[in-house]
Amino acid sequence: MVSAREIHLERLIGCKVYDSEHRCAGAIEEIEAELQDGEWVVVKVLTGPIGMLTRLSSLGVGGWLLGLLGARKSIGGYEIEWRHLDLADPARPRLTCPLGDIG
Amino acid sequence: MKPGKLLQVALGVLTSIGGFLDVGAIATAADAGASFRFSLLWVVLIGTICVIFLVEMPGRLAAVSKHSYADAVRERFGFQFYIWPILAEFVVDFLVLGAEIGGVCIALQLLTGIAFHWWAIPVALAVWLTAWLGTFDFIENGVALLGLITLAFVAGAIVLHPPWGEVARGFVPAPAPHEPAHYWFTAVSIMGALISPYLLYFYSSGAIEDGWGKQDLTMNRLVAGVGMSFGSLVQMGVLVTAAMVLAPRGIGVDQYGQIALTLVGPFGKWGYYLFAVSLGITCFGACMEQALETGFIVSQALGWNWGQSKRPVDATRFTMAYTLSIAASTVLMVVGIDPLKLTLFSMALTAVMLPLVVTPLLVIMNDKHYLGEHTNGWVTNAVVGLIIGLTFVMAVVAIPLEYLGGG
Amino acid sequence: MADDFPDMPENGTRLRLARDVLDSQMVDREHRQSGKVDGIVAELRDDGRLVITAVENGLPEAVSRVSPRVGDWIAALGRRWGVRKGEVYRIPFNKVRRTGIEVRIDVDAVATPLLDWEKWLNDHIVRHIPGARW
Amino acid sequence: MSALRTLGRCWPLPFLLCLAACGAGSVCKQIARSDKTVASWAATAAMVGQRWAAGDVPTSYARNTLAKGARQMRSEAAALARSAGGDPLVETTSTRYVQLAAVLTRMEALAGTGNKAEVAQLAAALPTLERLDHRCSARGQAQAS
Repeated sequence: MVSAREIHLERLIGCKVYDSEHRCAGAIEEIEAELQDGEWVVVKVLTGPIGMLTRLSSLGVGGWLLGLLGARKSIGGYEIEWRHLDLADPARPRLTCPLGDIG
Repeated sequence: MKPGKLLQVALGVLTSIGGFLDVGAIATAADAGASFRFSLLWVVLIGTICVIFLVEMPGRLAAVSKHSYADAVRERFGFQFYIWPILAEFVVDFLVLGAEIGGVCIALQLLTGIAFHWWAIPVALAVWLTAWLGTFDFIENGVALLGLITLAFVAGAIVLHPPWGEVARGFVPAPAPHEPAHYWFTAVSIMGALISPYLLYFYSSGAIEDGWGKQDLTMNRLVAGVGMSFGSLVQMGVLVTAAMVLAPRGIGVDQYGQIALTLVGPFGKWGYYLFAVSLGITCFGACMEQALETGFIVSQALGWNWGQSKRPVDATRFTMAYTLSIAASTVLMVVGIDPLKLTLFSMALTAVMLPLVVTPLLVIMNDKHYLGEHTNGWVTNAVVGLIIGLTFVMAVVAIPLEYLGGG
Repeated sequence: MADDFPDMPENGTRLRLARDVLDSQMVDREHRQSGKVDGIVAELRDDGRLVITAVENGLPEAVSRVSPRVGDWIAALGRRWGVRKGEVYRIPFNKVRRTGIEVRIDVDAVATPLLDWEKWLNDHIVRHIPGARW
Repeated sequence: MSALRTLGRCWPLPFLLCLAACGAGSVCKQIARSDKTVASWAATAAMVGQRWAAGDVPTSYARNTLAKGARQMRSEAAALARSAGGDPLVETTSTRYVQLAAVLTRMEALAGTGNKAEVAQLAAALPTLERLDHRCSARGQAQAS
């Protein structure tokens, strides 16, 4: 029985995140929680390659491999703070601000 | 190294030799020798080098983290990814276990003259009973030590006095002397038989069954390196005897009965029975491994308690998994499907799914959460990268080659 | 054992859910293998915080991550013939005491549906076959 | 024995037909493939026959293998006739396969009665036929590839 505002985090993984101008920030690959007064609260999601490599805990090998494949600037993907995320519809997570502001 | 440990290494090496061959290795090596004499020996060599790495790494993973390869792939890549290699592995296990049961049935047909499909159910019951009552040690060591009889192929190859110069040249990679499609299909089948996914799943589970720890890493390396190298000598023996007995007469390998002639050549009457017993024991050992492997991968994928060293009542889901697997595969033989055709088809299918199984190795073997400071060095990583590349090539060419050169 | 249930980490500690919780192997108080973490449930509170409330184990949940339709189909099958009636079992997140490649849960798995299939197979099939307790 | 003698005397016929017809590449390729299988089974029968007569392999194995060989030859003949019927070369080749199969069936029957001498004799005659097939299929292959 799913209560009113219950969200299955395992189904969030793999969902693509779009901003208000329908630009894609990549698929959610990792979700980070923080302990606050005895409760674990979601504080950040990681998308794209950085998320995937974090989840596979192979930032070392992965970063090296992606460097080989020409990922010049950064590995790719975004670290999105919880406050920028809108989960009104958990199947289609949205950004509450343009992608540029995430940086 | 302490005497106890030395004995364990010796046992490990012997069981690697005894357990090296299976129905796929025999069929592909005999076909290679019969069709191309010694010129595919280099494929067995490369395959063996890959096997050494693909056995050492899962053994190390399990010894350090107490998690098997199947565990680690699900834990790291998630269920959405892992569902595909496990479904593919189920299909391949179903076919290969059927072929292995067929191998035992053929051996019994050779010994008794009774048609092989009549033996399917008795063989299946014997396999199930051994798994039900036997511990992992008994199965792994007992059956594999009996497998030492397969050294008859090495003896046969020596007795036939092959032209050692030509044999040596066979270890140098060379293009196809004739029939390129069949040559490369046979090469892919040999690799498919050697680098089979069950190695990763079975050896990591076996290391946990044997209770290996960090102190066993050297033994793991020795057993993998020395054991597999000697083990491949047996497969090379099959290839050389086929090259010496079948090739000159133009006998191709369309049926296991023809492979029996490879030992009848050098040893006459004894050779015939040596072949039948070798085939029977080798395939029986491989049946055990394939059946248990099905139990391992489903239990580890879903997180059940598992273990062949546990009594059936202590791991009922694991036990039922391998029981159903044996029952399902036996149907293939009861309906009389030709074991050799089934073998070659499952080898080609294995080649197609290999990348899905081997690729996660590069991530997991560099994950400190599992291996601490025992992660891969850059040499091993380079070799794994090469193996992954090889498996992708094999996956792409296996089916077209089967169509062009396999039939 | 002492390291089984380390005392609660301090505030501000970070936890990577996909790497260190989801799909990890669950082990109960008695070190029994108790299934994998197939799902993580969170609740969106009125103050806007998304709080983790439980982990879940159940084949329908795992499969629905691949295909919701097949997941529902397995759940329906389970309701009709399954020992766990197709239900996904939830373990409150405060009972999760250790994360990583192994998740320690402060429960006794035998008293939960986690081992229902294990018990059912034993009672109805395995126990009756000779040699099951060699 | 008469079947062997007639085959032996008119061996040039298939050889010449093969040369003439090798322009039709695919037929020759099919014949080459069938020849390879039939040659393999003929060679198997030869070795099994000789080894059975020498007591190296049990009767059940010899009979099973000879029977399987005969079946394979007949199925090659049928497959060839089905795929390229009407072509004179194909007719001759599949007839030759059927005759070879008859030799194997005869050897199997003789093995059943324990007649080692005659099985050994038939087995010894087989390789000459088998080599003939090789020359034709080898020429066919050289033409085709």
